[in-house]
Amino acid sequence: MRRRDMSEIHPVLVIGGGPAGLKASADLAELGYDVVLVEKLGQLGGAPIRWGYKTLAPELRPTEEVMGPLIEYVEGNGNVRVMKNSVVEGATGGLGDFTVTVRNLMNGATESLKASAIIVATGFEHFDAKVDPRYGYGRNPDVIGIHELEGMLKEGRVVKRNGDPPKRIAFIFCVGSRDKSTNLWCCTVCCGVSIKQAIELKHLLKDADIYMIYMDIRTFGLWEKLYWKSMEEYGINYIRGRVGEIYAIGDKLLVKGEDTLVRGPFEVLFDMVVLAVGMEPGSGTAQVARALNLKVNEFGFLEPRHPNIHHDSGRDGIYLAGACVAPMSVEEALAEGSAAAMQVAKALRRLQRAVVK
Amino acid sequence: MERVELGKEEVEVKPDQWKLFERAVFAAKAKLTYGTVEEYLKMLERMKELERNGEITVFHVEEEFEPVTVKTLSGRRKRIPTVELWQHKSCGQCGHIPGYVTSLYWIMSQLGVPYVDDTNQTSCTAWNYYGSGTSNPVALTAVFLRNMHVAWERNAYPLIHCGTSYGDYKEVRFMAVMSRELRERVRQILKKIDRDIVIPEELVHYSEWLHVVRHRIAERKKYDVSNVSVAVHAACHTYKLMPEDYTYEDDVLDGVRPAPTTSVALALGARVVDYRNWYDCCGFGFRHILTEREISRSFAYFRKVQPIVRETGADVLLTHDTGCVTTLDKSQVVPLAHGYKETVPVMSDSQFAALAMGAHPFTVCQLHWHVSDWKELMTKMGIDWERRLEEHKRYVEEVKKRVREPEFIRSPGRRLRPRKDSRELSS
Amino acid sequence: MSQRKKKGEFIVERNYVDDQRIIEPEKLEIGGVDMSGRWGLLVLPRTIEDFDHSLHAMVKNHPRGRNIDRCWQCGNCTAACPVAEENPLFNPRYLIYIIKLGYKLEIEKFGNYVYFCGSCGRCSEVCPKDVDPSGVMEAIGTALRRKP
Amino acid sequence: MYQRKSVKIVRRLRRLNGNGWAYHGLPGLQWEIENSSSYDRKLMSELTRELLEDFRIHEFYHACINCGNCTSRCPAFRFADFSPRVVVQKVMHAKSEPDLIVQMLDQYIWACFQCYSCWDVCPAHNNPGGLIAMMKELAVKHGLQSASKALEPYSRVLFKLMTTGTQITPDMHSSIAPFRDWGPHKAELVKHLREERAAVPVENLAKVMDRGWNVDAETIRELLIIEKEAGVIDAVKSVLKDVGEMVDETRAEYGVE
Repeated sequence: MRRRDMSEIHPVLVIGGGPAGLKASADLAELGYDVVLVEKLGQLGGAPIRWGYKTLAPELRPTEEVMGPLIEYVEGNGNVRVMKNSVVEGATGGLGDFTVTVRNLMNGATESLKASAIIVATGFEHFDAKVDPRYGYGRNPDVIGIHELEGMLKEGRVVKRNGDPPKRIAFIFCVGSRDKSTNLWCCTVCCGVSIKQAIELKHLLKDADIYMIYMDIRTFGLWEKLYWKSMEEYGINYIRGRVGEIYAIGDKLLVKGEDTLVRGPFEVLFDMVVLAVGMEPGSGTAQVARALNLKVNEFGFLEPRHPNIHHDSGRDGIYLAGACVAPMSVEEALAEGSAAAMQVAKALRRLQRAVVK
Repeated sequence: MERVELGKEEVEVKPDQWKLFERAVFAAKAKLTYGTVEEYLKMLERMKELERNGEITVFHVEEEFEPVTVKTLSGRRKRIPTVELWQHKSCGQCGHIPGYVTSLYWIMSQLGVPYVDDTNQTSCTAWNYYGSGTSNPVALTAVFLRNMHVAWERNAYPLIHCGTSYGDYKEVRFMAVMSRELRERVRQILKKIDRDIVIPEELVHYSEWLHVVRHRIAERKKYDVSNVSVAVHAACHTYKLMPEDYTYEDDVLDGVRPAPTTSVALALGARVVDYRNWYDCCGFGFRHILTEREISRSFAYFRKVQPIVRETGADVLLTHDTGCVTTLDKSQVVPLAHGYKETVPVMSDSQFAALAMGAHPFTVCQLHWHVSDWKELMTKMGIDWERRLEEHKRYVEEVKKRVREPEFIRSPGRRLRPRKDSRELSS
Repeated sequence: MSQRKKKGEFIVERNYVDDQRIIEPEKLEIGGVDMSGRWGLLVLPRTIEDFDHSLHAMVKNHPRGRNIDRCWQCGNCTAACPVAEENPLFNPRYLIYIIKLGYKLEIEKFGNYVYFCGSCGRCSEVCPKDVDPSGVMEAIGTALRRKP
Repeated sequence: MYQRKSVKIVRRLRRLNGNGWAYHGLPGLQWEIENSSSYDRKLMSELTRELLEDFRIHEFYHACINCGNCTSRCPAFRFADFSPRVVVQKVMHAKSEPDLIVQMLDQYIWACFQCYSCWDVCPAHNNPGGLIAMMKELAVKHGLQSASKALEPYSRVLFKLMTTGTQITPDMHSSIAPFRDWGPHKAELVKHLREERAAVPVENLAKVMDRGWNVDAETIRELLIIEKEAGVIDAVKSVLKDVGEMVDETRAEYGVE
């Protein structure tokens, strides 16, 4: 009769190397657990790194300042084994004793490993605005998504296709969100992110006129100060309405919509249009739901057992964190990563304490 | 487990997860996602079910109609019959733009397509419904089913000339299939006129027919139209009213705009130009064209004609609906009197195709009924319109004096036998 | 009202069409066909094609209009306004909005309504963002007078 | 203080609307405010009930988040202060404010072009165009004044349709007056209309002046039966009495009960 030794506990499998996955891995490693971090892409950091976010709302902190230390910690920590370009193909067993198959996408090799618990943090994808051809996204290079604008802001050079700096820029909110034909939900962050970008654009292009075409401004919680600041300090214009069509005329874009506060139709030429594309569950989430037999809700996000407690997947030993459960900001994803790590530690501690015959 | 295509990836979906991926799959396939794709496909399923139960007869697009498959907005494959067609004429076109229908018949006779031009046909009566509310779904459905029943008796597949009839038929078909109450109510009425419910498997607009035979038309092209720039106006009721079922092709305007008409112009070798208000309606407005033409003409001119001419300098504006041809054509007169100089000839795609195939511009295409100035276009196409107009005038004169009989366009001999032909064709 | 009805009376939705956009020719003829009156009537579209920020800039420079940019269109001012209570066409929220975005046609139509403001200051009292609408009304009035 | 204010505001809205709450703080609705005088209460509730009980309402109306997508593509909106968004909003409030519906039927909806641009862009899959078609139907059925005004110039076409199954016919062009705005070219053509028509190379069209095409007597009989059975003739009678009566006469000619 004895208690389990730490070394008898299998490593924890974390799926997804974004903010939530990284934070969970780091926290578990710090607690002394072995971690296997499986990432589909060739780099860690998730959406903020993949799309090259310049800064994070609401404080406009550089992304590297937030994500850099985490990535460094995880990559440099002996307790964490990082498997890039890999996906989890299936898992059998339960808490304490999972057998997981991981496939390397580069060479096709599969590896079977043992895991004590699994944290799913597969994140989200940006809505592909090509699906909704009204916006002309993908056909006109001056119509870009917020994720692409982040990259441009990071380079410090926001220009049109022809190399000119844009003078009049429109942000269109709720692209692909809150629409029965595409995605029904609100993505929660793109109002704040768009406003943040508008402020940064104002720094970069002092003479630019920026118009935000919105249905509702949803800058939750403390993000609200972005909204206030953008109006009071930066003179950014807000038009309440939704855009019916973007049509390219020469190198300008004709934006057609209704100003619902005036009840007047507007058809105004813009130099550049930024689409606040929403979030949707990515193919990674669908794949992992299939591989681990997880419940998916009506929108395609992973469904926790209890709607208010995100980390509980409903399957013993499998935990959820981050934007694979619902759209959320980076700060929330980090917190959820930590929370999931905490739950895993709790379960493994219980397992350790259990008396082995 | 079922395999579905999601974007580029193929994924396996469990039955209980199917619903979740369904929309995404259609979205990826359809590109355009507005409308009620799911409901529409559900309706088609329901139609099959009703047929199995023996409640309705479905008029299938059998092989004998030599169908060609096209893709619709919903990603569904639609079979367009190409021969043995029942001409569902339009109540607007026959009155004041006869060139529309004559050109279509002429093309068919040239291509050897047998058709039935029936006298036992009413209009869909939907103009009155949309324009003025003087009808109701029961009447509309009954008229629809009556006309379809006649076509079924004739064993010729209905080809709908009018955009509104096409849209309205799609709408009432949806209602008739989905609402038992409505269906039974209409069945009672149909009994009184000795008919039953026959629903066509596909509702086909004539522009879709032109679309699928466009290469055959192009082969018979007589005039070079490569120096002609064409602007296209798609009729609202073809692609906005029940939008799921209209034809889209990946290689025509990226597959994000309706394909017919544009595809015909492209196949003929013309240059298709795009303009900012492509999506706007023509200004017909149903009630407006009859009772408030000031609104109609202002719209047609300031939102369509003027921007088209200013931006693209198009040589011709093609469309595929009676109302659109009328409104866009006739609305250019008053602005001209006001001093707005921009004008563009307007005609239907069937007229343009027939012209390119060498049809007589006046005796067949009946262009002299159009108000807008087509002379420049004809010169550009290389048609000696002055001589042709003389010819036509002489012909009319001779017909008037009964020196000669009018030369009617006739359908090539039919191969299919009518199911029932108690009522004689034509009076 | 009676004056409004003069032009284009026969249009069923006449009350929703602006006077200034109706061109009803007294005499119009082409090729010997008389198209006077209704037959030659045209309605000009009312599409907003550009934003004109010149008035906005003037209002911002006015000492009492400097906070106009803070307005987020909540409508507290209009709800509290005793003048709007009597005449709904005076709507401070709306006036601020059209000035901010520079909708010229709307300013033409409703700009002069700023003089309806009684400067009672109730709006400024309830404004959650300290825009001082009554001050903005004064600033708009000044700007409108100055503008050539 | 705030409470006092809100009581006053409610009172003001009552005064303007007859009862309840209404959304009309916008300048464009001036006319409605001026004309919100009393409508017949019974008619109001009857119209609202019929509208909300129509079997199509669940297809056409789901919910509205007031985004303005429909209106951004609306043709009527480019010329008149007419917005499908407002139509849906009022249907949304129909139960509590039946007078809004009547006001709407009385003029507003007649601006619609019925092009259905609004339908396929609505993020909630509402069909404002369909709702308006339903409302027009109601206005006609109940013989509202606006319907008569809108339809009066329509009489000839309506009669033609109901008794021939075709609408625009060559003989409608025979006099130049109704089509004066179609210009001198049209006037010239109309002079030779009969000859030109006779030379149209389609047998079913040539020589027919009073119909769009040759229509069998039996076809018209069937059409008249459908119209009678579906209640179309009665609806027409309630707005255009003379047209209804003329159709009845034709019905007698064709021996339709």
